[in-house]
Amino acid sequence: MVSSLPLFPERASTIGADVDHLYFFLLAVSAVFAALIFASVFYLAIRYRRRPANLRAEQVPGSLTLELTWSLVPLGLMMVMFFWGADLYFRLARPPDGAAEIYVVAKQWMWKLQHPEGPREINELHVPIGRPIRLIMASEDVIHSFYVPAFRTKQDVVPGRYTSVWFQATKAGRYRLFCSQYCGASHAQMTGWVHVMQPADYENWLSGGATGESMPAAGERLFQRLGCGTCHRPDGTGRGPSLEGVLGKPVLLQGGAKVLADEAYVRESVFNPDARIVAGYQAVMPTFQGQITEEGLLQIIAYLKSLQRGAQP
Amino acid sequence: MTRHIVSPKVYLLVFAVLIALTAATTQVARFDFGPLNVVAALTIAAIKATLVVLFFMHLIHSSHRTKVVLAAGVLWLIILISLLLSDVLTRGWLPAPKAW
Amino acid sequence: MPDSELALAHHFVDLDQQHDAATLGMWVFLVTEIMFFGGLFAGYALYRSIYPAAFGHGSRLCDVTLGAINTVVLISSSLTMALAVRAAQLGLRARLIAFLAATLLLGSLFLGIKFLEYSHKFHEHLVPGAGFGYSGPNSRQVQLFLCFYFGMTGLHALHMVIGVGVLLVLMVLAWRGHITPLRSNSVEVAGLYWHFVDIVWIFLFPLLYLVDLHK
Amino acid sequence: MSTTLLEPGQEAGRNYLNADYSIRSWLLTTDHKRIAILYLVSITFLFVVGGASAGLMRLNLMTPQGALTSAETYNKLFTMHGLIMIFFFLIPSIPAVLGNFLVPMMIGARDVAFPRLNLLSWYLFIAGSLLAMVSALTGGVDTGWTFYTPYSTTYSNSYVVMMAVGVFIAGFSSILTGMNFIVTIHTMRAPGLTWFRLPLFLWSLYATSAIFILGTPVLAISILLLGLERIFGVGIFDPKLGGDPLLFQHLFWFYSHPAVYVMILPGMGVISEVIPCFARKRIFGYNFVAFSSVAIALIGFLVWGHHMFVSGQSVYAGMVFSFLSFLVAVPSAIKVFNWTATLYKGAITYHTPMLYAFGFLGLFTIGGLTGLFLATLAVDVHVHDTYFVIAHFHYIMVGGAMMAYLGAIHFWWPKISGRLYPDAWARLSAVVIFLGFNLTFFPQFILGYLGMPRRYHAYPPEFQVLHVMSTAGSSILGVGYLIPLVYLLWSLRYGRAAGPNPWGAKGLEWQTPSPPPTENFERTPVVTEEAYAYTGEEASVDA
Ligand code: HEA
Ligand code: HEA
Ligand code: HEC
Ligand code: CUA
Ligand SMILES: [Cu+2]
Repeated sequence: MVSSLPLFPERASTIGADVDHLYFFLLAVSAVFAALIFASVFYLAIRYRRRPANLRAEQVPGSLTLELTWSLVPLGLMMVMFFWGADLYFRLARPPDGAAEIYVVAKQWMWKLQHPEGPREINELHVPIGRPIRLIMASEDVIHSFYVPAFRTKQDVVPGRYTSVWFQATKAGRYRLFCSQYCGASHAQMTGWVHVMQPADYENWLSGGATGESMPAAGERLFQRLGCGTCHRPDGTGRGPSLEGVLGKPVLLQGGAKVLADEAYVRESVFNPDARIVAGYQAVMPTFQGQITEEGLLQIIAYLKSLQRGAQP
Repeated sequence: MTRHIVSPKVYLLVFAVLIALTAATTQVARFDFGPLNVVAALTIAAIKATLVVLFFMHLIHSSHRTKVVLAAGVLWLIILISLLLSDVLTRGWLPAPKAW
Repeated sequence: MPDSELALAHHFVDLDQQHDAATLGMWVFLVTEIMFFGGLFAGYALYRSIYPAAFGHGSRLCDVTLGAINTVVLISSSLTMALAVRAAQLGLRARLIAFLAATLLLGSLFLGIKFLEYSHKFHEHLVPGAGFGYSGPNSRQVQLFLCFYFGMTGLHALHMVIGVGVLLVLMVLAWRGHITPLRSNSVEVAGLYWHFVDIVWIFLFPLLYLVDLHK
Repeated sequence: MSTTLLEPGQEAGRNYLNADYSIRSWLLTTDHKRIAILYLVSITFLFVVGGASAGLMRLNLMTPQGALTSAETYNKLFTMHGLIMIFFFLIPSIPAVLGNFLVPMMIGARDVAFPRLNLLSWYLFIAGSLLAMVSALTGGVDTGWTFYTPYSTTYSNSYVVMMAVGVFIAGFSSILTGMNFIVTIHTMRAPGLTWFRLPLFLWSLYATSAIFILGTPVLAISILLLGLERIFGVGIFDPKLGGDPLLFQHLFWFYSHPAVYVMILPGMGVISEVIPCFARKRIFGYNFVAFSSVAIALIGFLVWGHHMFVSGQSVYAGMVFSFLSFLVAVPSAIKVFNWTATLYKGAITYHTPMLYAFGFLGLFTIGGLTGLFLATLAVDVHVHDTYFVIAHFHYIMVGGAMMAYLGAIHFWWPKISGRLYPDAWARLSAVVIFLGFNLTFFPQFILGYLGMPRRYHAYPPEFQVLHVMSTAGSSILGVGYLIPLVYLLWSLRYGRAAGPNPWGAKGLEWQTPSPPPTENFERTPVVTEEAYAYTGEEASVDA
């Protein structure tokens, strides 16, 4: 029975150890202060209980020194907690350059994951050890949350926009994946597994399972089918700007503002093209809301990114 | 009892200023000052509101306490809006990583 | 019974305390109203900051002339209300009733014009929802703007309707001679409410009607 | 045994309870004390409903498959549990019951400033809770107490609108209570009762009322917008129109974070009354305790985004909110230390209210300290929406606020009812509650760090042992709560008469008979001394 009483979660990501260290620091501070308060209350309550030898309380005046001490000491400790936590949080929010990307679509009640190389998975995710992985996540319906306790990381998946999360796995194994944001009846069933593999195994798995076409290829097909290519010609002679190399670069907008073209920008351009107009072009692009699924749009994004690298799929 | 009776002249004067400011805000809106458009509109509205509060609602003759109560209301509205915008307006600040 | 006794509720020590409590109570209530509308203003601020163009388009769908007229009407009603409060405090019953009636009339005029605007929107299929008929640019975000238009002006109009009801009650009280200088708290407090509703409109007018006037 | 005590059955003079026995006189009363009793009865009932749903939830969580209830039922249970416990039990608990009873008495007034609004607030509360109960009985609501969009606006197939209207209406009842307290405390204090002579309970209720006034309307409007969007199928939260799902969260937490202080501040006020009384000491650092209440109320409004660290909120906003969350913990720390210091050189007795106060000190400290874990950005990423959060807030709300509420009931029961309850039973139940509580909720901290998500009706088998411990604890806790219900009712008939001041406590409310006459005081009292001017020689019933 005792063996099935876990007290501490597995840890399988680079950031995990850092989060745990911070947690231990918090535990230590809390233990000290809780002990201090419990001990004082116990001691004082017993030492000064009303008894024949102690019938009369003795009034003591307040003390500014004491008040300052017990405000400033905790405050100082809390500032340590804040900066430490904020520093880590910032690292959690900023994936390293060159992270591999995996695309995630959440819906009631399953996780659909797709690797750029092609393999699609449901409620299972295979990743290699030792490589930073960035997930780009969209939701088809309500808010969900991607949570892998062993990685100490979690991010809500919000309808109408992209969110992302990254991790670098350190230990091969099988770890639980939860949906941690309440999303309806089967919220508790929206769980799965993350399989962390040795890089070689991962490559094997990729090539072994990859029966479907790669994401950029699928994206390109979609791009043609929806007629994006009629306006967005590679040489820029169409009615719209060339999309080659646009991702990751700043775009000059009408009115002089600049915006970095990231996934969110592409999303906005496709669903709500009038919101921001590229300098030198007319607002003629129609909205494609309702015509592209979340997965399809992610494929188009993967396609546009592949144009970036110059490597035609 | 300290109830201040204000002369109707004051009310009429305030009224005239309010009407003038209404005209002003409509006229100002005809010009484009870029991001200052909102600022101009809100400033004029704030002046009008202040006039109503001070004279029609007699804040100018009211106790300190009433002033604090109202100030709290306004301040809290500002807190709500500014902390909300602190999220919305800074969402794009974090640069996307170079992955491609 | 002398007026001062009629005026004092049993749990107050004196009339000053009672007056103090009534006005402070009303101001505190107005603070809750600020925050109540505040939620809508906050949402408005959020969307206007991310969809500036759409809010411009949406604003062009509002009738500036009617909006401006309504602003003048409402400010005038505030003037008559202020004068009504003054009349109540001075004990000028006839004037009190007259000013209350004027306020009531102006308030109803405001609501009438508002109704006209709404029915225009309705005919032009500019009401958010299934039958939404605007097909210009940014149509979905324009719909969002119109949600705010209807939400904010609708809530404001609801406050006006309540205010009109209060005015009716006050007129009856005044008619029956229940409002005297010592018993004028109710008019004073209603005045505060009325002016507050006016102030809300003072902000709504530029935020909803005037966004894109320069275009 | 002091001789001033009456024998059971012996009537004290005319008082607010025996002034009139008709039902009508209760339902149309504007007497703040009777309204307090009306609230007491209603929220006790609602607590039992909320507690029963918790009981069912805990039973269901005994097994990993969650065999007892279906997923849908479970989801409705925790929604009901959260909504009822928060909006219909804990928020009104101390303010509406003890606040209504005590505010006028503590300042030497005859009633609150707006007695009719006070009655109206009870009716609103009843209307709101009826709607909530009806929506629960006719089908239930499954959104969680947080009503997050777009689930609540579009996807949920349950009676969201009715529940939303219920919460909306109940919100107005808190607003009216808050207005009444603020105006009463400002304008109706007895001569000599300056701000710095006020009992700290009133400072804390004043701060609470400020939150009601400034925060509740924002909840009201967001719930209203949510309801409209659900009815009309279109609205400002709709992601399909480009609406931002985070807007609702911002508006919701703008109220609901300060609301957690609405739940704890009155409890803190109670502790500030109980500890000086049973230590026979002036409170240590009166000004600091007083201003820390105000500080909590004010800064409490600046931290709401700490519920949204992983929601997709901007990283920078997250940092601001985290920073401010730490600041708001400082005034709580000040209070805890001052209460502890108050014990120093006292003459302490262990009456039941004091036992609850000790329990509060310990459990609130743990709950508060774990709040700091949640405010720490990177740690919250891991434990957000897990049982760690559940444990945190139950430690504060059940361990802290609920202990304080029970302490308050036991402290002022002699004043309210005119009777003493059996102290041995009372102490026993305090101990049972304390033990049961810790067994229920401590394992949940461990579960949370292990990664057990909240709102799961079924869970991976490795978590079972801890869940079983928690369920076992909750049955002890349930029994612990039943005991007071029994002996307090018993004492109404068979308890010894209490006399005006059984604890030898300071404060105006103890200078009038128990139960107090309808007009509270024969003549307006005049205050000449500080609060808690204990000399150490006050007589009290034997401990
Ligand atoms: C009465 C209710 C109450 C109270 C008082 C608090 C008090 C605090 N809460 Fe809690 N909280 C809730 C009720 C409450 N909370 C609820 C209901 C939720 C979940 C809602 C939901 O999602 O359903 C929640 C969730 C919650 C979160 C979001 C977690 C998440 O969802 O991921 C956070 C994050 O910062 C947080 C922080 C805090 C902090 C910092 C305090 C501080 O105020 C605590 C201050 C107290 C102390 C610090 C202890 C005393 C001090 C000492 C003993 C001195 C020593 C101190 C030091 C050395 C530092 N709370
Ligand atoms: C004031 C607030 C309050 C109080 C007092 C409680 C009291 C209790 N709570 Fe609750 N709880 C919340 C506020 C509160 N809770 C909130 C806000 C949530 C979040 C909801 C959400 O996610 O939306 C929550 C969620 C929550 C969960 C998590 C559900 C989930 O996420 O899946 C659990 C699980 O153990 C739990 C348990 C308990 C228990 C065992 C008690 C016990 O203390 C209750 C003990 C009381 C009784 C048992 C009643 C008295 C006894 C009787 C009448 C005898 C009859 C008893 C039986 C039939 C068993 N609560
Ligand atoms: C009718 C022509 C037309 C079609 C069809 C079209 N676009 Fe566009 N697109 C434009 C124009 C014109 C612009 C520049 C003006 C603007 O920003 O709206 C543009 C801008 C963009 C941008 C921003 C480019 C930049 O340089 O910043 C992206 C991304 C984009 N389109 C993607 C797509 C995708 C994906 C599709 C197909 C699903 C598509 N477009 C279909 C005309 C079109
Ligand atoms: Cu998806 Cu919970
Ligand atoms: Cu909080």
